[in-house]
Amino acid sequence: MRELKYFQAVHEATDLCMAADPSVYVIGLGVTDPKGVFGTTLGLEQKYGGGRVMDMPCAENGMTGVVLGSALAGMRPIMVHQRIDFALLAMEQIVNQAAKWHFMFGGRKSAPLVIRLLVGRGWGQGPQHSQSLHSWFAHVPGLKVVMPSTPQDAKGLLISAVEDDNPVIFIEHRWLHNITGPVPEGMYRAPIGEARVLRRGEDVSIVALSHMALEAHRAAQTLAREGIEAEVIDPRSIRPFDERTVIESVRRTGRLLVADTSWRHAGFAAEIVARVAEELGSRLKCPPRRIGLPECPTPTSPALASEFYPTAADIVSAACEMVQARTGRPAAAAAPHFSDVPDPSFTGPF
Amino acid sequence: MRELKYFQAVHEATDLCMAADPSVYVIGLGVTDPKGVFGTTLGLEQKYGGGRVMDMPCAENGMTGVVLGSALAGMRPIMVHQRIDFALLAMEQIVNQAAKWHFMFGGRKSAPLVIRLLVGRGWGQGPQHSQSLHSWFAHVPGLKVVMPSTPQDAKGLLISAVEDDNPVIFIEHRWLHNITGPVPEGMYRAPIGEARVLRRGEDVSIVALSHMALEAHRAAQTLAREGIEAEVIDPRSIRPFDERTVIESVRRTGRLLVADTSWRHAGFAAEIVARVAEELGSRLKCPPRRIGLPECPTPTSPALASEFYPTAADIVSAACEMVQARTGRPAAAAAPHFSDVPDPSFTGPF
Amino acid sequence: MSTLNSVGAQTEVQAHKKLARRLFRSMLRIRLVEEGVAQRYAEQQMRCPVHLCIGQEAVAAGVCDLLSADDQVMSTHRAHGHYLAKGGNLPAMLAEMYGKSTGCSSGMGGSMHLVDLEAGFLGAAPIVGSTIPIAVGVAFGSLLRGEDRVVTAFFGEGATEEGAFHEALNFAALKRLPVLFVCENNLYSVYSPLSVRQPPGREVFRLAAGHGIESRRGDGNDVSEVHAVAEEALQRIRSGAGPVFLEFGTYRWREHCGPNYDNHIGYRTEEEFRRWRTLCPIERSRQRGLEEGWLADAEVDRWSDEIRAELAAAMDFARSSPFPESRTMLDAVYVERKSPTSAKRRAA
Amino acid sequence: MSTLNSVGAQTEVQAHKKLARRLFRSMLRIRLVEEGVAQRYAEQQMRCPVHLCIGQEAVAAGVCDLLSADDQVMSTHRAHGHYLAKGGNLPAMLAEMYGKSTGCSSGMGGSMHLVDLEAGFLGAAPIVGSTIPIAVGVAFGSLLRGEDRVVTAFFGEGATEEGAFHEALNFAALKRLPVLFVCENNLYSVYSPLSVRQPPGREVFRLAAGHGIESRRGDGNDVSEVHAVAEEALQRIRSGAGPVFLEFGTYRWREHCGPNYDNHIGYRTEEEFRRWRTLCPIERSRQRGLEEGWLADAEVDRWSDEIRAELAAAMDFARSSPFPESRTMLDAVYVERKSPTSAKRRAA
Ligand SMILES: Cc1ncc(C[n+]2csc(CCOP(=O)(O)OP(=O)(O)O)c2C)c(N)n1
Ligand SMILES: Cc1ncc(C[n+]2csc(CCOP(=O)(O)OP(=O)(O)O)c2C)c(N)n1
Ligand SMILES: [Mg+2]
Ligand SMILES: [Mg+2]
Repeated sequence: MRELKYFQAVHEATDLCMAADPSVYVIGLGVTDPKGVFGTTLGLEQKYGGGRVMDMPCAENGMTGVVLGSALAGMRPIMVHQRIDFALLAMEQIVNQAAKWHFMFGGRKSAPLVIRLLVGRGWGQGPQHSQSLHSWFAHVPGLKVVMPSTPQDAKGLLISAVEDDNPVIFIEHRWLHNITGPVPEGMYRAPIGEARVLRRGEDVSIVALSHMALEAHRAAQTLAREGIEAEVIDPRSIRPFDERTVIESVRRTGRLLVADTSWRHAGFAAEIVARVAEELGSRLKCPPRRIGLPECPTPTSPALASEFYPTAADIVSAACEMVQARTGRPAAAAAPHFSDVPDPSFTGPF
Repeated sequence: MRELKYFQAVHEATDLCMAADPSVYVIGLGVTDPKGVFGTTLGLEQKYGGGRVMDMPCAENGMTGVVLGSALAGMRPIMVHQRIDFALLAMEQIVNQAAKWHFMFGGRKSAPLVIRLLVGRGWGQGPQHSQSLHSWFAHVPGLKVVMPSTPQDAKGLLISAVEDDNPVIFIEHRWLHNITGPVPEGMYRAPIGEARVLRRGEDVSIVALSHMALEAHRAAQTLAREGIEAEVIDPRSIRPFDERTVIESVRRTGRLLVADTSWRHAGFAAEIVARVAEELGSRLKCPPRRIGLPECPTPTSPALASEFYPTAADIVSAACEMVQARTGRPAAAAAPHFSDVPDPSFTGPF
Repeated sequence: MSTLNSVGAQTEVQAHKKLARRLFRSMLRIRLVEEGVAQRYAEQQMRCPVHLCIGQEAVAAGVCDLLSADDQVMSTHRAHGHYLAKGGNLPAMLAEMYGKSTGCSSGMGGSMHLVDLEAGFLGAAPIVGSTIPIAVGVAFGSLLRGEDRVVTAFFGEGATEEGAFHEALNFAALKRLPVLFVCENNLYSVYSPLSVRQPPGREVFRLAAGHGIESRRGDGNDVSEVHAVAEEALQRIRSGAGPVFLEFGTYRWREHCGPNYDNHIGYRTEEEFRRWRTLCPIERSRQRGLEEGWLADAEVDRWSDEIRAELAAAMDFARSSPFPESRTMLDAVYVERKSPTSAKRRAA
Repeated sequence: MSTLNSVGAQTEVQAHKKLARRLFRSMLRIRLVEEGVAQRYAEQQMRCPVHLCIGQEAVAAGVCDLLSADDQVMSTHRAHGHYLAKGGNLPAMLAEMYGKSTGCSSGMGGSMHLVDLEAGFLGAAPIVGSTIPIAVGVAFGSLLRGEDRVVTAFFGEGATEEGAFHEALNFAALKRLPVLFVCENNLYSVYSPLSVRQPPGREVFRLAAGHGIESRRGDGNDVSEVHAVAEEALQRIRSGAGPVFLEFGTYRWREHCGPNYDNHIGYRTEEEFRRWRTLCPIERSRQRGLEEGWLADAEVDRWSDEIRAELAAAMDFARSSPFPESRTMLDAVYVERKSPTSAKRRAA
């Protein structure tokens, strides 16, 4: 199958949805600019015109209300906030209004809108440009929340999100935009609410969200060399959440390791652990574990990036401990001086 | 010991803090009005003057920034939002700014502020006046989050919160304001980050937040009549969270039942279950359970209140199931027609 | 020529009278419904917060008279008058307040979440300021779809303190959207007077002017002035000249939330209330009608009877309707897509 | 009399010259530091987003010259100039950009989170608009404490689109707070021109006027005009007349974020950039200095050498400083209370 980068997959999904339905439009700070939100909206204004792809004032709260209103009027907006951190300004409109619109008017009107939220990371994004607050949205009935980890799912889930008549939060991790993977041509949908098993294995179930799914996949390869077969599951959607796939997996492996892109405390990893504990209780071979960020805001110094962000190596050592195999961290490949970028092509200032 | 109502305890704590420290001031919509935020700020303007107890414009976001700025200038503000739902407008200032101020400037300046957030319930508060989003705040490093369930702890924790040099979120459930309990005189502190064991028991540990602690206590009494001794724990603080008290309790009882005032999915109850599962794993006698709201916004119709809000009866039947005793719901005391008020004195319009 | 002129003048006079009578009846209907709600409220069967608009009827009546069913209205916690004036279904409104399945929001929303899509009343919600950008978005969406309609956002002066208000105004001005912003300045936000919320001497409508938006203030207790000012505004908006902001001074008679009077509790004076009571929009209109001869007291009585009968029937409907089944609350969270376009798209 | 007068006039001329030289040197220092940062940035050792203010130096220099160390300043993502002009520590700023423990925020914040409490630079943060209400709060808190100081909030014209800006202005006007709002209108928010964000023909400073706040606009590339306008504003503020809003037109020369020029990527024209370049605030000031005789080219060279030496030393300090230890990030989250007042209060 043809390979695309994640950002290209997001772009292609947007393009196809716009071609298929004239009510789909794209709005957000910078969606028409020369960077095109890390390439995801590049050229769409030229193709569909300024009436369908448009910049906006710096007013996240009000503009989310505007976007909601336009959805009530029959449009299908795709709104983009370049960081979740900026969308904190818009929580009222997202959570009180959009999420509840259908409910609070007794189902008379739905609010079909997609809000793309980007999780920043690297090159000193620091405390206010890197939060991964997906668990907040997952807590809110009325929203659907997806956070695909592969180009194929990015495309399939964005198409599903745009076609969904409910408000859908679509979370993209900045370190996924440049990964490459097979992406089918044309319109296809990834179902919202179904997990994807990225890798089969019998020894431990690693449930990993967004960018951590990538790290988990890497970890699984290392683990395989140590004789440990990890099953890697990307929930893809955290509301609705496909607990069956996770629980069936853990029922087989008896071990659950969850890796999240956010803080552990009161984060979504807790929900995954809780679901499994409620269902499988004492049938686990060892206590479940969570991997997440240390309980502090994101430090800016590049020297602290490797302390702050867990990686495949952390997943490997946790998994090793859980199966009571060798617990040593596998020798890391010659580490770059700083761990604040995913690859050498990722440089500042952004 | 002298008995006070919860709202009086909040009032007394505020009064004492204001008397002890001239930099403490109170600000919020309606704090000076004839209702005085359900009595909690009544008369304070008269006592301390309009320069220390003040109303404000309808501008939750900006005013939270103002309050933060005043804290940086050396004041110790107590801000009140009459509903958490309104504070959704202020998430940016609370989470990006106040929570991170000390961290992001390398500890050069702290932001000693208290934000009182009220959880609405009853008399048709409906979808936008009744959310209990404490788990959001608990997720954020830099904040402390308390939600006392007794008058004594309301006073002790509010004093601790005001004296704390960090931003503290103080969550009050509307159905607690009128409960009565012993409250010591004078200044005393309840430590932030220590759970309170409300009742000792050996059969099941019920960890219950805010108003659910009250329901859990009621449930425990019913359970005792059935021969089941429940331990009831009010965490009081959910960031920092006193996992030791909970884990030690469950280690003894072997059973964990968590009751939260919010939705289960991605809520704080998941964190409690996860902590216990990580620590005690397969040593539990039965799978842990959570009680929370059904996964929908709050319906307004009084007829749906009893369907929406879990009560002591739900805790009783869950606990019975867990200890494999009789599982029937105990005959409820002659139920009022509507379950949308805590007691007959609680009438609309608010 | 002179004959024609006088015929024209006569027609105009007739039209004026007809309009004045229509506005009067619209206000009267709002008043009587609100009073009916207030009366029944004490029975504690309408178990949700209600924000009555008694005293403020002229703004709703005067503005909504100028709107077609296709024009859209959005409002706030204090929405009853706007809903009724825009043609919202009365029985469904009352049933909503009683939390019944026949309510306009199927009992999910209560008094603070009114809706009547057929009447072009798109929704009301009680978070101060938040429906203003949504209303602007409806206008924007309509524009994108090539639909020709005006969207009116009603709100109180408290809402102009919220950032959302300003963000909405900036966008409406930027895109020259067909939005009528109607601010009912009743001097209070709950119990808080303007003096603790906005700088002295800076009139509310100046805020809109700051955004470059055409703005005016008028007497919100004079329904013909409201109508005249709104008519001019709507002409301007329909001509494509962009949004207009109107501030109407008015006064709420009863407590912020609930059915009672509360002048004794101390946030405002009985005297202030009495002064405003003499400016009752309905009484002023009645006086003028009697003077100008387009109204007779007998007619007022007849209309009152008609409205009371309508209200009684609506109350009966509301009170006898069933409560929603518990399943409905979970069913109402999400919509599953059933629209034909999606089927078509999926087939493609 | 005439002798006295002429002595007075002479003193005034001297003072003017001294001021002009000071402002020039302040701008020059900002420029050279920013250019130094730009040059070093390519080495990829300053690993955080930097927003250079090259081209906009006059606003920082002209305003901050009028502030005492006790007056407070807050800023945004584009803070280097404000920090330096307010007397912020240069080595600590550079060390912060390098993520070092000796940085002004101990490496936790980077270029977007500058602070120097001794200099009265209370903090900068990159969420657009958010530091404006915080600055207003600092003024409010100071007022409550009976302290006499002016707080200046610097921000871009993009920030005036945020609701937080309006909420802050309303409160500042309501309480007549001693706040100087300084908007640097550089025509762009990232790559977005004003035309897609604000209505045509509505000048930015009109927004503040709408709030009833005294407001003016000035040439942000003319440091003496900035100084004069700000001086008048500060006099007014210090007299207790409440806040003032100033809009200064200016232009950023380099890319929004980062060290390079980006006129080729398409969001603005090379021609527009060139036009603004001829309005370089430093060059204009230099020309005037040469004409008016308060500056000599030799002196500019000497100052440049001084500043370059200072910069080189600061760079050395920053580059040779150690990185923070990993423990520091967890230690910096909360403060444990050590203040004597609390001990006293606890004992009580
Ligand atoms: C964001 C928000 N803050 C506070 C409230 C509480 N509240 C409900 S109605 C109201 C008064 C608003 O005043 P105004 O806009 O003038 O409307 P009025 O009640 O006078 O019609 C307030 C503050 C709310 N609903 N939403
Ligand atoms: C709330 C928020 N929205 C968006 C951004 C992204 N952003 C960073 S700087 C900037 C430009 C702001 O423009 P302006 O205020 O004019 O300042 P300038 O960069 O021109 O100095 C934007 C949009 C942000 N940091 N915060
Ligand atoms: Mg009002
Ligand atoms: Mg700008």
